[in-house]
Amino acid sequence: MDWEVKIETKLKDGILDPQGKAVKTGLKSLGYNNVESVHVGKYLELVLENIEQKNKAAKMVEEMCDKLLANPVIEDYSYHIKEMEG
Amino acid sequence: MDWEVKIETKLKDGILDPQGKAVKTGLKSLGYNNVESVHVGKYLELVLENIEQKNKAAKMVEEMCDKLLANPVIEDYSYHIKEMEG
Amino acid sequence: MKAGVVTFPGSNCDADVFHVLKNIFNIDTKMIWYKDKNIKGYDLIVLPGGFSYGDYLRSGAIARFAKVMDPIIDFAEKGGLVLGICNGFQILLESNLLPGAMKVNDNLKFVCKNTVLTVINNKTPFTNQCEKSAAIEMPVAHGEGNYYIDKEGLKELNENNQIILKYKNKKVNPNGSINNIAGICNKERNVFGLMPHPERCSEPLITPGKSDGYNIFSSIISFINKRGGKIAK
Amino acid sequence: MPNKPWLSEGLTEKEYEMIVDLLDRKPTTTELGIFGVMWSEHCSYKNSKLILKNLFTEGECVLQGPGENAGIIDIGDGQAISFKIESHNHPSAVEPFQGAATGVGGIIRDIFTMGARPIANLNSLRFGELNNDKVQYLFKGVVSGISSYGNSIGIPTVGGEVYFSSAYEGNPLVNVMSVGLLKKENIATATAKGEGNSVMVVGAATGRDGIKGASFASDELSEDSKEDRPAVQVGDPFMEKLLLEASLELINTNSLIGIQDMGAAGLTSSSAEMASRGNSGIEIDISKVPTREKNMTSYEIMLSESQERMLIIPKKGKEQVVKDIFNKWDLHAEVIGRVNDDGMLRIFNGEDKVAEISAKILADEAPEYRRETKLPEYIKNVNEINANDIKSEDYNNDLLDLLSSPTIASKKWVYEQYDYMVMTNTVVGPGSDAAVIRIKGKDKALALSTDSNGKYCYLNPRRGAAIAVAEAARNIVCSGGKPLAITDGLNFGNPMNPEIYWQFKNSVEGITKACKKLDTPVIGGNVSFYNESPKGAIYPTPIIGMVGLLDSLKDKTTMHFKNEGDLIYLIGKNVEELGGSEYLELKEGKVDGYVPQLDLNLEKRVQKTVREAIKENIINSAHDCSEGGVAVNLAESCFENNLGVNIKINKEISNKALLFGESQSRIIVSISKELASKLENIAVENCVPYGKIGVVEGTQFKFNNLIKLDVEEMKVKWETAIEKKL
Ligand SMILES: Nc1ncnc2c1ncn2[C@@H]1O[C@H](COP(=O)(O)OP(=O)(O)O)[C@@H](O)[C@H]1O
Ligand SMILES: [Mg+2]
Repeated sequence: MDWEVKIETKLKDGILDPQGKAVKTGLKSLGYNNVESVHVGKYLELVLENIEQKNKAAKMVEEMCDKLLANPVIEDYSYHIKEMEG
Repeated sequence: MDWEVKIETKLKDGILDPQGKAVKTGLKSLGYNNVESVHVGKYLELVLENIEQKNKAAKMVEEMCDKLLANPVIEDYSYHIKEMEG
Repeated sequence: MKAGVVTFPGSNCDADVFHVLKNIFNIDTKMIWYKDKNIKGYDLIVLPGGFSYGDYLRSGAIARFAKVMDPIIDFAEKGGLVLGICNGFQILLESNLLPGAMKVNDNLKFVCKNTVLTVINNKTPFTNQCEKSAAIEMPVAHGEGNYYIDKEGLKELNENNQIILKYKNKKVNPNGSINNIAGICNKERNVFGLMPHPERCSEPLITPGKSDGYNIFSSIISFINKRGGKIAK
Repeated sequence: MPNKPWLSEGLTEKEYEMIVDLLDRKPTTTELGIFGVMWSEHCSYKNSKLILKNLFTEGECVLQGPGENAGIIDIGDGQAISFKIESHNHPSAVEPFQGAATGVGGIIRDIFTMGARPIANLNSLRFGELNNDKVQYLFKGVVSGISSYGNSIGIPTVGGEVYFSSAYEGNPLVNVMSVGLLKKENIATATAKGEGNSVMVVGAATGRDGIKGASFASDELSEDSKEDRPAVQVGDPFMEKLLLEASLELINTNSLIGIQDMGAAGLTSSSAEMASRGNSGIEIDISKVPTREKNMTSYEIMLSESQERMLIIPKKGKEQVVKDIFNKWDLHAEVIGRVNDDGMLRIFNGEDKVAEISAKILADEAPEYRRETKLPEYIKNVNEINANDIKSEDYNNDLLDLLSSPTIASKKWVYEQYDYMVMTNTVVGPGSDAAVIRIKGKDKALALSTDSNGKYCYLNPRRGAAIAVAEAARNIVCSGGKPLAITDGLNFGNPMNPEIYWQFKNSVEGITKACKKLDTPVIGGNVSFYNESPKGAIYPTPIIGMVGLLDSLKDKTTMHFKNEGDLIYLIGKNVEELGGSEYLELKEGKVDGYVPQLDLNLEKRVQKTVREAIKENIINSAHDCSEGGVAVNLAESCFENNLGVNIKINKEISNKALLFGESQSRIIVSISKELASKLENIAVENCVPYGKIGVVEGTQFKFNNLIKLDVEEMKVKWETAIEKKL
């Protein structure tokens, strides 16, 4: 089975996020004063092929995140896995 | 009411995604041969304060994406809005 | 003594360090290909600056898994001298040879300019020819040089005198790094990573009057010569 | 096929008829697409060829003139320099970051295609006024695009220029020049020869990006340009770095007949041009081209402008050498066809033939048009500017205002985003007159500069273009070099407009005249027409990129004052001229007046004087006097070392012209007292007017009794002006 994986990474709470800060300033200067906080991270979309069980795919995703896709020193990540259609 | 907003941007179909390509190569070289495709985009988390209706918040998010958060020439975006707890 | 400079796919300051070691210091220097698994006989390994694999994900993240990194980690663990400049520093962080992580510069822009630094610790293989507390000048050129480490980590760095170089003050800090940190070493003092580029200021010709990078390399060479070309331990 | 199939390919009905005539049948869809791009302005130069023929292209140092991917000059010791400028204006208007980035990638490929290792880039930029969100967006995006691509690939961006004027609002100019070093014996050419030789495609896979980019560049920008989205390409500097290293490694093995980058019109133009140059034909099976996307049609594969690809003709039996080298760098290298000897470009999709056209017809037989010219109306209304026409209260304020106008202000905000030091050859980086790049292992260096003043060219294209050449040469001389040769980036509006074509023709004449006189041939360049937005055409902007040689590193000279007590001399003559000046525009909001005179004989002698003085090793700084006049140029020389000046000039002209007039052929130098008489002798020998105008002293800027300011205050204004506007 093939899996569609979506991963989000972002800086851990408490670590200053320069990009988030800049985006917030940008939004405020456009007049969006309701914006309270902004965090910017990365979004990854993967397709994993030929893995039989969802939990195997999940394990693989976690491994990939821990090793490469996120930096555990400063980043958290979350992910969703869905079976591919078609 | 306050809203938690999550936004993902990614390159439109057909536009070269060097980041995705590089990450895919990286994952393959780590032995993750089930990885079929990788796309990399941006992930944003915002908090919007004091907006009464969800659809008003949604409209604002779309506006912000069109104007600043995504680059409409090369990127698509999607978002989710949720009422803040607490 | 023999030095090796690693070329990762996309490295672009490899030739620059090579030039300094080989032509300015007349050291036997070899380029090391990122797929090499065998790196015997070196006294110094340099991970050069530039970009590896385009650095699209995070600087140094993919390079850290290049084949050559296993023997380099091994070399470092046995006490071999490893110098990581700019992207090389980022790779050392990603591979946990040094603690902490790199974020994008505070102003989100790539920055290329000369910076004024203070030598915090001159009792290392990399700074023994520098004066302590001296203000030196070296250029930086990076987009992700905003060094971060958590509180305990920072405390440990301080307690062990692992902070070697700092930007002189907050005003001249080009990237927003914590405590103005510009370069650190490991506890054992044989692995050194720094954001500034010593190889860009080792020749009076191109940086008249400001050749402070020269002292970094001459420190390394003098250390190795004293040690007799043998790896410690 | 639709009713008027030529329309969607940007061809005229006449051209379509020509095609039917040449083929003796109706073209297929793919063929028509191929004609569309090959006969587009961008590829065929159909509207400019006849004019460009008049350029001065010969000189002792020229090894390769116009006609290849880039020109080449000889710098002695068996070494040569390849350089060229290229525009990426329209892509940058639509997507500034990627547009500029891929512009950098494209010109770099032109250089290493010649067998040269790129060692320096320059960029020449024009934007609207900075007080506009859209302009700021374009400006920031373009700068970070150039920075991102150039820094990542590891080629220093060492110089350039940025002007801001409403004439470029909506149609910014992004011209990038790249300079490479090669051994004479390694010169590569873009030729396909030898029946049966393989044709290989190397580098990135082909996607649907940038289809018809060449025709896009040959059209005006309109409101629907946003719809040209598929034309946006994303650059991959990492891929290009690998391609660069692999290509140079390959060229060194002497295994090639020819190599050509795929720029505008991709596979189509590279194959047709290579075949045509070698009087051969090429057959390609597009089903063998590695693609990035599924189900691409032959039309798409032939017209894709995916970046970071090259076409290669290896010598017989050397295919494996190519594959081995490219595989080492993790790049594709596929045989996709062969060279034939009947001159036809034949495209197959597997067994099916989808196109068959003579390569010569495509590459060399596009129609050539001599367009109509007409003296523009506005030129008739250009008025002489009298100093009294400009109202001014206080010259202190005027000078501060000029220093903080974005066009004159420090470009630090821009160049600090560029890695200008990588490769460790940058002896003089951005911020002085010309950049100086040493050649490792030799006691010599290159001096590099780009120049063009669009206002001058608007008011008087012929003189303005000549001034651009003269100024570029002056910059080289001030840095210690001897001007050698130029590349020209010709940016204009719509050539169908006779007034625009008049600007174009006159500009080229001006360049030709100056190049002849200064003995700096044109070895290549680029034409970019249709630079218009709904508000009208840009200023005619012929950008001159010049390369000079320092035959010893000790000649290196910067514009900065160095020692308290040094005397300041002005070599050249102050004339009562305020036309086209920054001062006039600042104070009166006008672009008007007679452009400063240019006496090329005097120019030559002024340059010779300064060059001789530098060779004698007697002067401590030299700075070409340009936008903003003497006052601004003196100020710029004060900043680096925070030194003041005390200037006393006997005035024969108005205060305004003296301070801010932009008379040509002037260079300001500083020199120690003891050596001053030597300088005077050199000037006298060369029959050049000169004047001792003051002394380097203190930390204040004093000019007659007209200006008195703290250098520090001026410097802060000048350095922070651009940042403050953003
Ligand atoms: N303004 C010009 N002056 C001189 N030569 C020019 C000019 N414009 C183009 N050329 C020459 O014409 C040839 C084709 O140019 P161009 O189409 O820009 O090259 P490319 O295919 O690399 O983009 C080149 O050799 C170039 O140097
Ligand atoms: Mg070309």
